[in-house]
Order: sequence, then C-alpha cells, then structure tokens
Amino acid sequence: MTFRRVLVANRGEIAVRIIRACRESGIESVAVFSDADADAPHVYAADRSVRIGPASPAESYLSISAVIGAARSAGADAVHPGYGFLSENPAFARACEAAGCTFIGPPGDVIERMGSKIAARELMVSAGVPVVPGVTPGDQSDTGIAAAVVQVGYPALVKASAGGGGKGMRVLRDEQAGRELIPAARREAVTAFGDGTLYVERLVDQPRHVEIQVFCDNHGDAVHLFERECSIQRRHQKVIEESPSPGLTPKLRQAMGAAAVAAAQVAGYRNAGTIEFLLEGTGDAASFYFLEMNTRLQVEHPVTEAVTGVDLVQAQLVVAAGGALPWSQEHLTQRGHAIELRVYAEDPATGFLPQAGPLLVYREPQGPGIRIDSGVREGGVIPVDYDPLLAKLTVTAESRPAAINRAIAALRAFVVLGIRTNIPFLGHVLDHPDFRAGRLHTGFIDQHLARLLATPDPPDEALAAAATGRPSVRAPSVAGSPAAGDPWATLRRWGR
Amino acid sequence: MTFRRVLVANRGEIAVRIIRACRESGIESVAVFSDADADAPHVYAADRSVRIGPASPAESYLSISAVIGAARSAGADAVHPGYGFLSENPAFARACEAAGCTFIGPPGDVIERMGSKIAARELMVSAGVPVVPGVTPGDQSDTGIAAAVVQVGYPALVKASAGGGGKGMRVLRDEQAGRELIPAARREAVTAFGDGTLYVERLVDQPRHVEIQVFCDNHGDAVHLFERECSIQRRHQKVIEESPSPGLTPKLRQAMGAAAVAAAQVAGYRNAGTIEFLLEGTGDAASFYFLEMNTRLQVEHPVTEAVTGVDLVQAQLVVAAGGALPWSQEHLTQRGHAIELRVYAEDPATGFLPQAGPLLVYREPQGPGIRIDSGVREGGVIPVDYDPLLAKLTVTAESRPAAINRAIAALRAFVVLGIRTNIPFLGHVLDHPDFRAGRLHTGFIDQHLARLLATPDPPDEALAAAATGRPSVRAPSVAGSPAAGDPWATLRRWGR
Amino acid sequence: MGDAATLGTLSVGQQTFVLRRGDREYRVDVGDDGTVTVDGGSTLTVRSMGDGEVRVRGGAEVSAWSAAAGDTRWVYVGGEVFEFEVAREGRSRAPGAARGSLSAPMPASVVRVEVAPGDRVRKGDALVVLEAMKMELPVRAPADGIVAA
Amino acid sequence: MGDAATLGTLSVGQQTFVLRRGDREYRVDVGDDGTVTVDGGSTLTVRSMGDGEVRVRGGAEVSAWSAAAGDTRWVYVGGEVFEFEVAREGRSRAPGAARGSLSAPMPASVVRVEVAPGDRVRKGDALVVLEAMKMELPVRAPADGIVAA
Repeated sequence: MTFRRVLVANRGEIAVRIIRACRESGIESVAVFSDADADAPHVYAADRSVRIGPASPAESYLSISAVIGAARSAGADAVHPGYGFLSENPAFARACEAAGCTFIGPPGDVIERMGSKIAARELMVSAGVPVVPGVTPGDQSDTGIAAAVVQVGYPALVKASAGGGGKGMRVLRDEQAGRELIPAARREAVTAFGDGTLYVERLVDQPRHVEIQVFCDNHGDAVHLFERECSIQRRHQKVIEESPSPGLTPKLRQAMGAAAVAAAQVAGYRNAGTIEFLLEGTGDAASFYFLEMNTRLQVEHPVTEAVTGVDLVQAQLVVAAGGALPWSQEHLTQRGHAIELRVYAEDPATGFLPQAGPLLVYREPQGPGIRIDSGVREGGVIPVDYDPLLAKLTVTAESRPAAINRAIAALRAFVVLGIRTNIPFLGHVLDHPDFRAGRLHTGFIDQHLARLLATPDPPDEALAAAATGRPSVRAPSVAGSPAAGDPWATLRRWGR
Repeated sequence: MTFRRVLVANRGEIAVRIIRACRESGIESVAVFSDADADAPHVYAADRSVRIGPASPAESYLSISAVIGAARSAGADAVHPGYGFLSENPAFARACEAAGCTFIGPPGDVIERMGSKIAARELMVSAGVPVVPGVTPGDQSDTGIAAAVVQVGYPALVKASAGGGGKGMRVLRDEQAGRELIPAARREAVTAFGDGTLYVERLVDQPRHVEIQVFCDNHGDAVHLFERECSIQRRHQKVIEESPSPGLTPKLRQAMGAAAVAAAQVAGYRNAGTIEFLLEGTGDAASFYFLEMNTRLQVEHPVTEAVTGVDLVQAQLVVAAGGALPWSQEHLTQRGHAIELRVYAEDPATGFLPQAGPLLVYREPQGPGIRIDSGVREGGVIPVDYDPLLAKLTVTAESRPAAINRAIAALRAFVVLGIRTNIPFLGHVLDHPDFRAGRLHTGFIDQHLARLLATPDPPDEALAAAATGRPSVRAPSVAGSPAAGDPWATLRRWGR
Repeated sequence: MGDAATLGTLSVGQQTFVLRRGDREYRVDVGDDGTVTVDGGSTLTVRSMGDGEVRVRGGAEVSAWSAAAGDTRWVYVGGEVFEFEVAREGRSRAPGAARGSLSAPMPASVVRVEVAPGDRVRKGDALVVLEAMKMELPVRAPADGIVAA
Repeated sequence: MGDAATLGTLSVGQQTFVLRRGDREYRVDVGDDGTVTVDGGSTLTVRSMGDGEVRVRGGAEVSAWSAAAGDTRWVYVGGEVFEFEVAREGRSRAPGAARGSLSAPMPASVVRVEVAPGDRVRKGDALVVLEAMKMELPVRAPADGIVAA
C-alpha cells in the first residue's frame, strides 16, 4: 500500500524536502502556507497548495484545526509534519488519525511519553539505557529543588520537565546561584510549556552531543543508522552536525547503537526517530547518557543520508503506509564523512540574533559532494515570523579533513547579501584548529567565541565592489513583453 | 609530496571540476582560455588564468605549444589534461614532462600504445583478456579488407585503427555494402586521424557497452572501481551512464574487474583509466570483449564517484605526485545506484545536431542525490567551436528505480531556454519501459527513436506563458549604482 | 537576467497573439487583468515572477518559464520545451482605454523622447529612441493611444 | 534580479565615495574607465557581470558580489561579508565632461520627464519622476551637468 496524496504540514526547506520525496515516490503533495508564504518555494514545489491562515504561526502552521481542515479539503490520506511546529504534538497526531489521515510519525501516545523528560527517563532506566544522574524532586518548591541540586552535586542543571530547545534551562555552579536561577527556570518553563515542573541533573562538563538515528516499522523491526555528532551549538541549538563522530570508537558506536534500538523498542516507537545522548570522556572508556528522544525527522537527517546512502524521508512514507523497513541492520553501512552546516539569517556578533529582510543576492554553491536543502530564493523576503533557517549545506567526502575543506570551499561560494547570516562564522568554526582536530564539546562556540567572531578588515577589493556594484533592489515586475499589454502591472497576486 | 600549482588544460565542466579538486586539496589552480572563453565559468573558478589563443581549438586548447607556454609562464608544476583535447596525445604528455611539469595521467608511451587499436588488442590477447574476433589485414587494399570481413563474418565492423568516438566506423552487413563503405571508412580515418589503416572485427549485435574504472599508482598497486553501463548512445557517443550495470551478475562483475586490472597492469598503466568492454548475452553466461582503453579521466567519472564514495580527481592529484593509492580493493564498495545524464546543446529531432547560441534561461536543479557538473551560466553564449556539453546531471539513490524517478524529477527542474538541448529527450529515454526494465544495448536510441522524439502538443499553459512572458535578452550591463558614475558603460572587457 | 525597462504607459486594448508551431497556429488572447484564453477556450490566469518564471493557473497552478529571442518564444513547462513563432501580435480587439505598459527590450540609454504627455499616437509611431549595443532602437507604439502624463 | 533601467546620460566627473564601516571611513575614487583607488592606494580595475557579481583586478582577479539597500552597501568577497554605509557620494572631483550614466533604482514607469535635452541641471534637481510600488520616486541629478540629446 502506498499513499495517494500527502499533506506537508510545514514550510521552508523541510517542506521542499518532503515534497520532493513524495514526487519521487509517485505520491501527490499538498503544501500549506500562511499569508507570509504565498509565493514561497515550498508552495511552488508542491502539486497543490492550501492557504491555512495569517503569518502568525499560532493561526497557521501551529493551528491543528487549520492544518486538519486543509488536509480534509485537499483529500490527503496522510500528513507529514516535518520538524518543529506540530511535529511533536500528540494532539495533532491524534487529530490526523481522527480525520482519516495517517500521521507520518509515531503514535500520539509515544510522542506524549517521550515528550515528558520524567516519563522518558524512567522508561530508559527500565530498559537499561544509561541516564545522567538526576532527579525530579517530589518537592517542587525552591527549597526542594535546591536540595535536589545538592544531592546530584555541582555543577547541576535545572530544566523544564516538559521542554526542549534550551528553554527553561539553568546551570547552577553554587548555592548562591540557585536563589535567583531556580525561580527563573520555573517562570520560563511555565511561559514556554505551560508546566513549571523542574528537573535537576548533574551537569556533564564539556560533554559531546552525539545522537543515534533509529527507524522502526509496524512489523517489529528496528534498526539504527549510526550516529550524528552535534556538539557545535549556539544558544543550545545545533549549527553543525557530522557523521561519523570524530570522538566515537567502533566499540562505543556499537554500544550506543544497541542502546538506541533498545530505547526505541521499549518506547514502542514507529517510523524515524532520534535518541540523543551526552558523551563524557574519550575512547572506549567514554560514558554515554540518554538525553532525550526526538520523535520526528531531525533537521540534520541529511548527514545520515549522506553516509548511509539511504533516503530517510522516502522510507518514512513507506513505513507509515505499513511497509516493511527497507533495510536490515547488517546491510547498513557508514561510509565517508558528512558535515551539515545550518545557514541561518542571524547575526553572530549580537548573540546570534535572528534577522529578517530581503535576500538581495542569494546564490547557492553546487558541485561534487555538495547538497543544499533550502526553502528560499533570491528576491524573497525572510519574514520575522518563523525560524530563520535559510538552508542546510551538507558536504560529503572521503574523510573528515576532505569534508572540512570541501565545506569551506562551498561556504565561500555561498553568497547571501541583504541580510546578515552566519555563513562567514561557520567558515571560521570549520577552520578553527580545535574543530579540525575534532576537539568538540557543546561549549565549543562559547569557548572560542572571540576568535570565531573576528572579521578581517575589508580588502580593497571589497571597497571597490561596494562603490561600483549595482543596486539589487527587486521591485514588483512591471515590464511586459515588448510592445505588448502588460498584465503584470495590474496582476501581482490573485486571491486564494 | 604534493603539487603547488596545477594548470588545467581544458575548459567547461571538466575544467571547473578539476579546479575544485585542486582547491579542496590545497593546490593553486591555473585556468587557460581561448578568446571565446574569456568570461567562462572555469576562468572565474580558478585562482589565476592565462589566455592561450583564439577561439579555434587548434590554436588554443589543442595547441601543445600554447598550453606548455601557459604552464611555464604561470609557474605550474603539474598539468591536468581533463578529457578530450590533448588528454590522449602522447606528444603532449612528453612535452609536459620536458617542461618540468608532471602530466597528470599515464606516461606518454602508455598513451601511445593504448591509442593504437592494433597494439592494444595484441597486448590484451597476451594478458588473456578476451577480445572481439577481428583482424588488422596486412593487405589494406579494398580487396584485402573485404577478405578480412568474410573471415570474421557478417555483420562486421570496419573502423579506423587510430581512432575513437565513432569516426571512420562502418557496419557491413553484406558484400555489396563493402564496395562503398570500405573506401569511405578509409577516407574518414585519414581525415580524422591522419592514418587510413583499417581494422575489421565481428559486429556484436545489440551489445552492451560496459566499462571498468581502474586506478594504478607508481608503487605497483592497481584497483578497479566497478563498472559503468554506457549503452545509451547516439552517434556512437554516450549520453546516459549508470552504475551498477543492470545487466551484470556479481560473478561477471568480478571477472570483468579482474580482467580490467590485468589489462591495466600489462599496459604499465598509471593513474585513472578505463577499460571499455562489449558485453554480449545475459546472466553469468554473458561474454565480454575488450573494446579499448581510455587513458584519461572519463566524462562519466561522477557515476563511479557516486556509488563508491571516492573522489577520483583528488586521487589523481595524489597519485600523480607520487603518492600511494588511497584505497585498497577490499575496502572499495559499490553502494546504491547512480545515473549520469549528459545535457548537450543539440537538437535530437535533426540527428542530434550541435547547437550554439545564448542561454537566455539556464536554471539547474538541486536537492538530495543531485549533482551537477557544469561549465556554463545563464546569460552566457554557447560557442560553435567546442563540444556542446552544457552540464552533467548525476543522480544517486538507493535503487535503480528510485534513481530513475529522481533523474526524471531533476530533469523537469532543469530549465534551459534560448538554445535547443536534449533535456526533454533524456527524460523520454528514462521513462521508456525498456529503459526502466534495464533492456539496454548500444542501439537503444536508434531502435526507439520515433517514440523518444515524440513531443506532446503544447498545453494551454505553454501558450499562455509564451504570450505573456517577458523578454530575457541579456544586454551588456549599462546601469550603474543610483546617482553614480557608471564605469560599466565603458568598461566591459579589458585586454588580457 | 536583464529586466526590460518600462518606459511609460500607453492606453492599449486587449492583446491578441497568433503563435505558430510547425504547421499549427494558436490564437492567444491576453487581457490586461492577467487572464489568457487559447483558441477561445477556458480562461487561464498568469503571473510573471520576474526572472523568467511564469505561474499559470488553469486547473492546478503550475510554473512555466519563458524567454523571447526575436520573434521566437521559448517555453518550458512540464519537462517539455516548446518554441513558437509570433505570427501576429498586438492587435487591439477592444479599442477602449484599458491601460497596458510598454517596455524597452533591454536596458538601454534614452537618446530621444519623441512624444510628450497628452500626444495622440498611432500604432507604429516611434515614442522613444534608445541606444544599446551601439545601435539606436526606436520603441514604437503597439496600438493607437494617448501618452499618459 | 531586477536590473535598474538607465534612463539617460548626464555629464558627470569622476566619483568619490566615502564609505563607513564601524568607526573607519574609506575614500573610494571611481574613474569612468572602471579604475578604482581606495584611500589613494594602488589602482584596481572593476567590471560588473550584471547579476551582482563584480570582477575586481588588483593583484589577482577575484569575484566579489555587491548589493545596495538604501545607503547600505553589502559586499561578499573571499568568504567574508562586509556592510558599508555611504557617508558621502557623488562628489565630482573633475568637473569636466566625462560621461556617466544615471539609473533608476528599480523597474518603474515614467510619470513625468522634468528636463529636456540641452537643459542645464544642478545636482539634486529632479530629472524624471518614476512610479513604482504606488509611490512617485524622483530621480535627481547626482552632479551638475547638461542633459544629453
């Protein structure tokens, strides 16, 4: 069985990615769009498209009723949530099924269970998967939290039980800090997740973030597709991911892969998912601890596709339709080295502040070993309403040094003007001696920030180009064919 | 040891490809260009560039003295010839070495030996590599050739001993045909290669063209990198190549790989080369015959890079500089399926006549599993002087059916206007039931030509776009920055 | 791609093109509201995206790309390329006061302005003379009309 | 990208720009022959490729990309992005008769032509009024000069 028509409940590069997979699988695709995205690339890429509301995410991409309404009106028999937005919302998964659409992902109760740090941790402990020493204090008062901190030992991490993405997370290095930071963490948890329950765990200093891709079908089979090293983060969000991890021994890789499959199986998992681990120490003696499970396709899935040669999104479509996993564990291989760079509209110099504005010039690199996933085009405008991810640049080469050199060359051919991006910053990270040496940890960017932000003085060539280049302002088209009526002057958009 | 500065003695996509490999290997690149190519992409891609003459190939890219002069003046310590032009010219290889530049390829005498069909065949017979029954008549008169044809049996092939690329090749199906075709073949051989010696062999009917990539270093090591199926040809030139071959059993693959390595070793081969075979029959019982050796990088090398995960051009740089082969045979793997499509400026409807003209619109596809090697840009003009290859589209996927679907989707996103190309034609080939079924042979295009050329009537959408689209004539830029002097009006090109 | 420069607006009516491909001719009527009909068939709506891409909505909405070179119109849609010759164009069916606009075929310098606002012009009159690529190129009125202020 | 439309030619002299980045200012002199000097240093030669790319030859020849948004000039070269503010521009150093050209900031319709060939104009005078995006945009003379025929 295969789907006939899949609604893609997302926008940007991941929507384009999923639409392509549908097309190559012979499945019709339906895009949804807010008013800010009426002419966005994902809308043009799809076979058809449905407006779901105004720019505000709450009224469009986060609105379960709007998305379900679109799926019904378009006659979709399945919904792919992408990542972010409604992808880890159990109510949405259930609403899809209630509307007669297959939700391409795990069952709602699995999303719910793994979405709670407390429940997920308990489940992992039951399956023998190592976890970071930690506790959810029964006494959630400031005093109760402070006592738990003393119990796990300093430095400790206090974070929202319901959350992710770094929101509501505080590092406590001494008792003094707790007085201010515990209430702050609780406030942020309430604001972000509507649940102020806090969780306390030992802080693993200079950890690596290494995650394992897993995939389970409806017939009891489960595999892992090796690791992704995701230690290069800013504001607790990944910006560079790679596979293999430069810090994993074969023995550790095997142990983590087995733990991830066990974790997925005890969770009753279905479809593509990721088990995130913290890694402490080096060599075979390194320890890994379950961090959390992402119950959806990851942003950084191209890294896994590059080294394993599989198409995770096409496999999601097969497995969600009831098909068997297309691979067995013993036939999966990890070959070469892949690095993904997330290109954001953000200003590294001001705390990576997201940027909005026009893409006056937007030229993507291309060539051997270069893959671009993007959802923008030159002349487009990056709206303020959404995540400022412009594109993912994934390079693949025979070795890690070759991949780094390829990535640097590709970044130098990635020209974006009109809006600040992290492209030069990413180049500085790749070229840092510690990055080249594989000395990675989640504090890498903070540790090396001054050097990574350093920008050379402009060469004379830059000034010459600045003084002589032409304006690139893209205006609405008002020119018709020569000596012909010009419909464009009056028709720039029709109602949808 | 590694090179410091490599001169790339070529143009177009292959020059860009080699320049990228140099950059990623930390080697400076020097482009050469004729007057027709002063602003070509390969010139901009290189670290520096040298003009070598007027548009005429004989006075530029085929001029040994011009290229060697450029290598000297640029201080290059190595020369990469690419394919075509001087790449299989033994005198050029020797001239490079005489000028103190390493020729990135095999020694001149190996090129010479393998360039002669007669000498190459004798060498193969001595190494036990199977060859097509055939003979170079000692009596090269019309009567002598006709007698040899009778000896090998009809249908027979008469071709230039010195040549390649289908020039001077004639199929004789009966005695009558010989009277006209033998002198014609000789005349064409003289014109094309300056040598009228003819070779007669049995024609393998409906053969497949399957070739094996080999690689040898200076330390006695040699490997093969599996096969490429190149049966889809027009005018005896390949247009679609893939790996694995849909017609090869594992046993046959192993036998052909071993024969190719034996052939390369008996030839004293160095660097990247290709052994072309004709394949007759199916299954383990199929026979393969040595056809010829290409003593250079092939156009279709990306197919091998895709399935093996290696970088052949970077390996060429390493091995030419005296380094060891970066791979051992047992670690090389063939994974997934890759298809290369050669996008030519040519008109399939008029015998694939090469086309020249402006690229009014030129938009390349991109996305997962899509690689483009190109040497043109929108607004550029395809000159009449050179091979009309615009780009190579290489797709990689988990399986052959998935690769075909991906290739069709990519072709539909490859927009070229202003000059006729074979893009729609390639799509028709991929979608043909016999192609999907893997029923390939070198006469595939001729056999199915009528169906492959069929073009649908234009849909109303096409007529609407034709009537309302805007002119895309690209004029020399005459606009400056607002309210500023405009240097562009007066300076479009400076002397070089 | 070089955008054509719109040099002014003229009052023109609906445009009719006759496009030829092989031995077939197609009549394409283009309204000033972006609607198009082919051989009097059902109505399509078109929008140019400014870089050669044209969004066409008949049944579903699809992307096409088009480019002009002399009288040839190149179109790419659905994986196929079509070349049309413009057999006739610019005939005003409705001589009323619908507004169109007139554009220069390429970026160019204005050498002379031949008309003033309010002038009545006839189809074929030179309106503006441009210079580009060392040639003077008159831009002529595609239809009778009045030069807008 | 939308090319700006060159609407006419003016007699202007060599241009001097003062570009600011952080607390540093750079003086850039642009000759009408495509030569550029920065802070009176050695001469570079520049060519625009028409799509944002600029080829700059100082020592080796390199590609840069530039774009303007208001007074901001964005430049990409060698993997780094630079933003400059135009502190001063268009000062004519040589008041002679070198020809430059004047361009509209975006494709637009001409609403009014304010000058005629032969008119003497002063820097800042409106030459042409354009309409784009429902706004009237005067195009002003960047320097004193005479409107060419």
